[in-house]
Amino acid sequence: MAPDASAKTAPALRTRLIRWDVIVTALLIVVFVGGSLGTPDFATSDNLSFALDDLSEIALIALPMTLLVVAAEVDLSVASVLGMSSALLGALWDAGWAIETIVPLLIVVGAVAGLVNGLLVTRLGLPSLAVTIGTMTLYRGLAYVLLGTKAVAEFPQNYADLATKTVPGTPIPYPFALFVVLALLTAAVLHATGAGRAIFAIGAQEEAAFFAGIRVKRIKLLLFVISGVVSAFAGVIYTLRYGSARADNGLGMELAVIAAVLLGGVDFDGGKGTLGGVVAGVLLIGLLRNLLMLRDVATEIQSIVTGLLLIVSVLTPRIVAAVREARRIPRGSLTASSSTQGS
Amino acid sequence: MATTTATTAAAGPGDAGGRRLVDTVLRARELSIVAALVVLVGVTTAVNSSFLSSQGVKDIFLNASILALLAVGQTMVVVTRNIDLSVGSVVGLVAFASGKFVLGHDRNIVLVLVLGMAIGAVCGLVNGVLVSFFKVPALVVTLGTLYVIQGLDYYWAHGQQINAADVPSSLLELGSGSVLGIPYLPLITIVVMVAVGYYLRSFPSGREFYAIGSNPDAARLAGIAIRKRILTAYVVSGVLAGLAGVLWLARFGTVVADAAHGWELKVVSAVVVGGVAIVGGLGSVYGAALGALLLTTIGSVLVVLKVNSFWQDAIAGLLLLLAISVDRLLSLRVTRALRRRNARHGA
Amino acid sequence: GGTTKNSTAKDGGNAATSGKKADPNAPIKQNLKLAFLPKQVNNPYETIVDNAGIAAAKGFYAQAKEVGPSDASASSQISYLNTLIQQRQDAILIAANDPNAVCGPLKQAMSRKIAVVAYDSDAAKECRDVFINQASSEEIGRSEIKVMSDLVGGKGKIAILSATANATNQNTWIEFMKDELKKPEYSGIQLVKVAYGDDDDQKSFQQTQGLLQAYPDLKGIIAPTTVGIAAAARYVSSSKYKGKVEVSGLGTPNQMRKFVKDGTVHKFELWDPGNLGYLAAYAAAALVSGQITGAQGETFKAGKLGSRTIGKDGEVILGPPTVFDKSNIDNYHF
Amino acid sequence: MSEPPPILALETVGKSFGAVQALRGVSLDLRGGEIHALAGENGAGKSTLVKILAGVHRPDEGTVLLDGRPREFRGPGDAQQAGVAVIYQEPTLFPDLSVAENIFMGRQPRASFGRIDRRALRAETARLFERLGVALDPDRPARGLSIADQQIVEIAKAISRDARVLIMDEPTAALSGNEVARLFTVSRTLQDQGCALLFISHRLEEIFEICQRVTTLRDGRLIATEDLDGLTPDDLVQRMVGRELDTLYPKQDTTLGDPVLEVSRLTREGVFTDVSFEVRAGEIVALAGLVGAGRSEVARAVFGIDRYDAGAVTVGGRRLSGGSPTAAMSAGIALVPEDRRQQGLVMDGSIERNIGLTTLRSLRRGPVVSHRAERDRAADWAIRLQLKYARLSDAVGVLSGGNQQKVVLAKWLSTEPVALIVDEPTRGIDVGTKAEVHRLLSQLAADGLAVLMISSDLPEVLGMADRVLVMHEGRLAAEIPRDEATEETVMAAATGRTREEAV
Ligand SMILES: Nc1ncnc2c1ncn2[C@@H]1O[C@H](COP(=O)(O)OP(=O)(O)OP(=O)(O)O)[C@@H](O)[C@H]1O
Ligand SMILES: Nc1ncnc2c1ncn2[C@@H]1O[C@H](COP(=O)(O)OP(=O)(O)OP(=O)(O)O)[C@@H](O)[C@H]1O
Ligand SMILES: [Mg+2]
Ligand SMILES: [Mg+2]
Repeated sequence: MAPDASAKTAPALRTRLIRWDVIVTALLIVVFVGGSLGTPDFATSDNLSFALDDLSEIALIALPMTLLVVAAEVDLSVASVLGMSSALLGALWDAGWAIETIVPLLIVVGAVAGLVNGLLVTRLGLPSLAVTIGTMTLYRGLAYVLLGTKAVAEFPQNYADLATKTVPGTPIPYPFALFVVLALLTAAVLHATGAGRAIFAIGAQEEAAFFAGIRVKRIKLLLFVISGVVSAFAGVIYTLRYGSARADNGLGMELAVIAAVLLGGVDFDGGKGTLGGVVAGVLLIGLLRNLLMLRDVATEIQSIVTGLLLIVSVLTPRIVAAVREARRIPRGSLTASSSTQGS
Repeated sequence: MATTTATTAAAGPGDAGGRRLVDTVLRARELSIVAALVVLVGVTTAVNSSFLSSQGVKDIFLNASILALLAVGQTMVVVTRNIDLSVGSVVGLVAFASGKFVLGHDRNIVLVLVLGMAIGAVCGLVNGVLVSFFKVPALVVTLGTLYVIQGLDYYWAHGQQINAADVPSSLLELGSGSVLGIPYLPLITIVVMVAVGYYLRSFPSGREFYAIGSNPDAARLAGIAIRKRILTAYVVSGVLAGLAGVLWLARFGTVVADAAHGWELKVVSAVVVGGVAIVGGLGSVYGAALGALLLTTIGSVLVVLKVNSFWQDAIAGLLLLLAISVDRLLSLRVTRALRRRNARHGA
Repeated sequence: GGTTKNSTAKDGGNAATSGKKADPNAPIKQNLKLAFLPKQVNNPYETIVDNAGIAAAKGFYAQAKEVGPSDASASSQISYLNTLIQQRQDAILIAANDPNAVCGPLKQAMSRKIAVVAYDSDAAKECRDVFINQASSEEIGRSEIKVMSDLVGGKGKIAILSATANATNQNTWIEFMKDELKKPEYSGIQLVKVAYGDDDDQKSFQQTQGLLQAYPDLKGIIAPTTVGIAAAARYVSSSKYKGKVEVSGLGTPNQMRKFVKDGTVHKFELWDPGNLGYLAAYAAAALVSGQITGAQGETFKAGKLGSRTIGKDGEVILGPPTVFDKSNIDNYHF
Repeated sequence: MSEPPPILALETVGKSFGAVQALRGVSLDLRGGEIHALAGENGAGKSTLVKILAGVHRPDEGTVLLDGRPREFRGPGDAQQAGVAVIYQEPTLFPDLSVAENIFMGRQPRASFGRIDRRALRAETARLFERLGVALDPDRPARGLSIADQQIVEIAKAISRDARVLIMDEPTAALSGNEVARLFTVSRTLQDQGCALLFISHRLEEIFEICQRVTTLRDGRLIATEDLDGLTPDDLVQRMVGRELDTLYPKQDTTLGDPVLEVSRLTREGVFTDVSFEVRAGEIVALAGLVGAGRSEVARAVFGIDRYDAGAVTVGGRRLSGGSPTAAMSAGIALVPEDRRQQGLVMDGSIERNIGLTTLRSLRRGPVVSHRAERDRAADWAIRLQLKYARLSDAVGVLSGGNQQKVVLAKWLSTEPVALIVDEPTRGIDVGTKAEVHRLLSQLAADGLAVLMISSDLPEVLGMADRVLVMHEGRLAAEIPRDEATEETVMAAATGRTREEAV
């Protein structure tokens, strides 16, 4: 039987317009334009470059987190790995180690931290939520063991500059530039390569992926390791950016990262989402926060706005769909096309 | 625990009954937590006998009761394959709100409890309506309401504080007093836990919560009122969070806005440690409450054992991982043993 | 090879001493924009401080506001700092969550002619013009030990219940406490443990419990934080340890009144937080108006608090703390 | 003559999903005391019709009549209340709940205060299973039941409702002869009690065995409703497909090559024991047996899904490391699994992505998966297997059951294996396509492929296999060459009556 010719692009176009990540991108544009018009100090390169720099760690960690959530796993220990990396950096620097030796070591530590998560999840079959709540406590605890109440400061200026200065001629700080590069890379992997297909399949239907010869455990393990490595490296950036190594660095950041990923339209049940959405989500949270601060909106209200944003971003597509159904326009295949997004 | 006894009591006579007994005991997830608790308490008491003194035991139960109460509510939600991350914020809001309410007045305790639970119910209702009627992902919604409720609470409180001196003594008595030597707090928790546990296990509508979590599509086809149940789960979770908020005020007396800040993950880990499957359909409130007890006990034990403050977090994390890993390994073993035996008996 | 701690030169020097000249008689400028950045906005203690400062600023026709994070972390303070710089405030008053982390943005602020006043919890010396210290840290630390020694009769085990492990001011005080304990007159006192309640009421409560179980013969708990002392007092007051364990430290009279009256707590200390904010506001105005630059020996007028002199390291000390007990507690309401 | 109105009926019902018009103007009446067959190709709209009767879908147009009066079902609950029991095409069990609870969800026997009477629950379940002649433990969780056992639980659930209307959407697709016979006995009893039954199956002989009338759908349109008396299978096929059917079992004779897949002394404790066989190039070997005999388990172990405790698997002379489907695939094995919803497909994924999932490597252009190559390959297989779909980017979840099965086949055949294991390859596939799949398998075998076919469809086994291996309780009970394989010999071995003949 030949494909039904009448079923062409019209419904696809309509569903695309109300896709979650599109809404978030639209909101981002609204915030940016509104901010630029209404708040003089907002669209200055000075302010933007600061706002972007302020986002660096959350943005960086959001990348592997996206991959994990698409694969229907989660890593709550990221902020603790960041803290542990920061503490270790401080301790070793204080002990007279060279930065050039410490950083590779931290990458290894991050990889090991991720490996522990990954092994517990893949070998024992434990839910990652439970495992990483445990390692979240463990790694944060190790950070305290490493550095205690000390706060190590006075890191070399040239490295501190790398974490705070902008790429010459642009308002983009180096850490954010790194994020842009990694985001492009991640997007390519997730949306264009076989590995990306495999990650989506794992998240959507793990058993079927396993039957299709996809090395489910290996891929998941790898994703946890990447998450650990990126978090550890984010710890380096964090430490240099603030010029302060402390055991409590990045405390509570995991929820901010997850909020950004969810805002970007990634389904926590796995198998759905786009990296573009996540980038928009990260930027939206960051720029909106910056804008609200500039306008002297109380921090409590910022929290309310973030919450409402999350709710609205998931609610809008459903309401639009419901309204459309009420109008008896055939529902198209909302679930179908939102699940099979290409790059 | 209660699950075990109920099943075994009803089991038929003869070989099948015997086998069922063994199966049930082996399958009871609560057992490994109890074992872990026994080991933990045993070791600690051996080192420091005052741990099992009446004050020590009382403290552990007092500490665990609020977390356990929240875990019971969370279980209802998680069993339906959803999650409620807003509980910590609700506790904070209610603790502060009821503090404001009693401030300088000698309010009737019942009135305070009702008010607290009503606020909790409203929060739960919002979550429930969003999740069940609009079918939006629970994690996103409740993360959103976490921020919103927390924001409202902080905005209202903004640096104010409720002091124990301003809280009526009848309310404080609820937090520290006892009947027949049993403090009120754990008593309340146990009553709530048994009631919810019994309902979920023994009533047809209770089983529907498990059915929904186990396979939502099938639940729809079976004609189960999914929306109603999910709404109920969230409202119960909200009400219990509200109750917990009032108890928080009663127990601690001093309340600033961020009471129970960050407790959402604590509650979730109690539930998960207690053997409730995060993907729904599986687990009991007894397990969840035991999980809360285990987590709290780990916290107390480390202080009592004079573990260096800096090591406490690390060891607590390690113990948590150990608990879930051992539990998992045991259950894998049991499954394998059951497969081999079942095959021999013929399916 | 590589970049190590020793290979990098330290850039010392106090930014405040860089060439500016103080004119003690310059008039206070009008319509100044002052911003208070507390450790955390919903900490009741910080609220008292900031509100008093904002009220003081009204007195000299400045616009003052309080902004800040709802969690006591350095990183969120920095977001606010950058915003304040963008908004071109005249002065930033900060209770630093991390003396080093806030340093970069503060330096940037100073380079843009924004006066920086640290209060309550200091920033690194080179990153602020003055620090308004509630009391000399040394004095607080040593007097805490003295008070506790009096309470327990100079003998027995004591413990400290602090805020977070990283809290700068607490850690400074604890260092002085430990130093004080080395003196021979305290040889009978043994510090067995420093516990951390993270300025979280519930956690402090539980830590107190644990301490008393771990050390059944504990005689006293010093909690140099308003959250900790209230939690400790509350646990002791409702447990069998009441009357056996002394609790002291730093607390507000409103919080502690109940426990002083019921005999759980006999003595504790605190300065008047309102005056701290008041003094900080005046110092900021003096800085912006050029009356002071932050160098040692300069003086400025601080309204009802009279004339104040900048001491070593740019510190201005509010004054000795008040010791509260049954006899005077009802005279204070904050 | 005033005949009573049909218990349940549809009048000019239409239903569309987006651009797909699944049903248009279909009428149907189900009378008491009658078993009514519903026939049609894959995607003809049978399951959609069932779901309308069950209150799952609401018709876009037309009405549902209950006892002659229009009735709007607002959900499955309404239909159940009205006395309609349904066995859906795909099992709808709660994996975490016990089998007994699954059957009586919402209708548990009550003790005092509305509590569940667990003893009665267990007893009633046991009674049901006895009636259906299966040995399932009422207390075991539904998770891990084989597809066949799941189907049996579904049947138990439906008949326990004491409904006036029983609708069965391909209840026998996963069952073998014994269970089917039991099901038919029960169905006839219900018929005698005056119930109306609707029966869907792609096995025409079953329709002729048990039904009195048949309604045929084609492309969502009603073709005819008529008495089966006087109708031949060919007539029925003609109505369904709109053309004559070629032979259903187009087995080609081939010359056998070397052994490709060799399995020796394979054992997984408690599941199967000492299983040895070989499949040669060009050969189709069928693995027959009763439900639960362990056939699927053997296939899973060979492919590396499950580990085995002893024995070896060799492909083309090279020994395979166990426990890795990836290794099995690179050795040239493909497995079409029995549970397409869990194991075969990513239901939310598109058709093209599902087909491409097994061949990601060969779809690459540089490091990037070529979307065009993926789409071309999918389109190619869609035509070869006569897939009925709207867009290749649609989720497979919206396809009809049989069309989903075709996607699974395409996904595995596109790996171009040397040894193909198919577990119930034509489950739920209509006669037309079944012939096509058989022709394809036969053709592939003729080209030198080694095929191991697990099937509960005895005619299919007899029609297609060069050799029949029969399993009984986890062991190989007999090996029967093509010319000796008959219904009797296979069933005798499958039920364990010929132990002594075991290889
Ligand atoms: N939920 C849905 N969304 C979109 N299309 C659907 C949906 N359900 C069914 N369809 C389409 O409706 C048509 C009829 O499907 P249906 O499942 O009724 O077929 P069927 O006759 O039961 O086939 P089979 O014998 O393969 O089970 C198919 O083209 C199918 O793709
Ligand atoms: N994952 C599992 N966990 C527990 N038991 C299982 C599992 N899978 C299958 N079984 C049981 O093992 C036995 C063998 O099942 P298997 O699926 O291999 O049988 P089969 O011969 O292929 O029959 P079918 O026609 O049902 O596929 C059955 O009794 C089944 O219930
Ligand atoms: Mg169908
Ligand atoms: Mg099978």
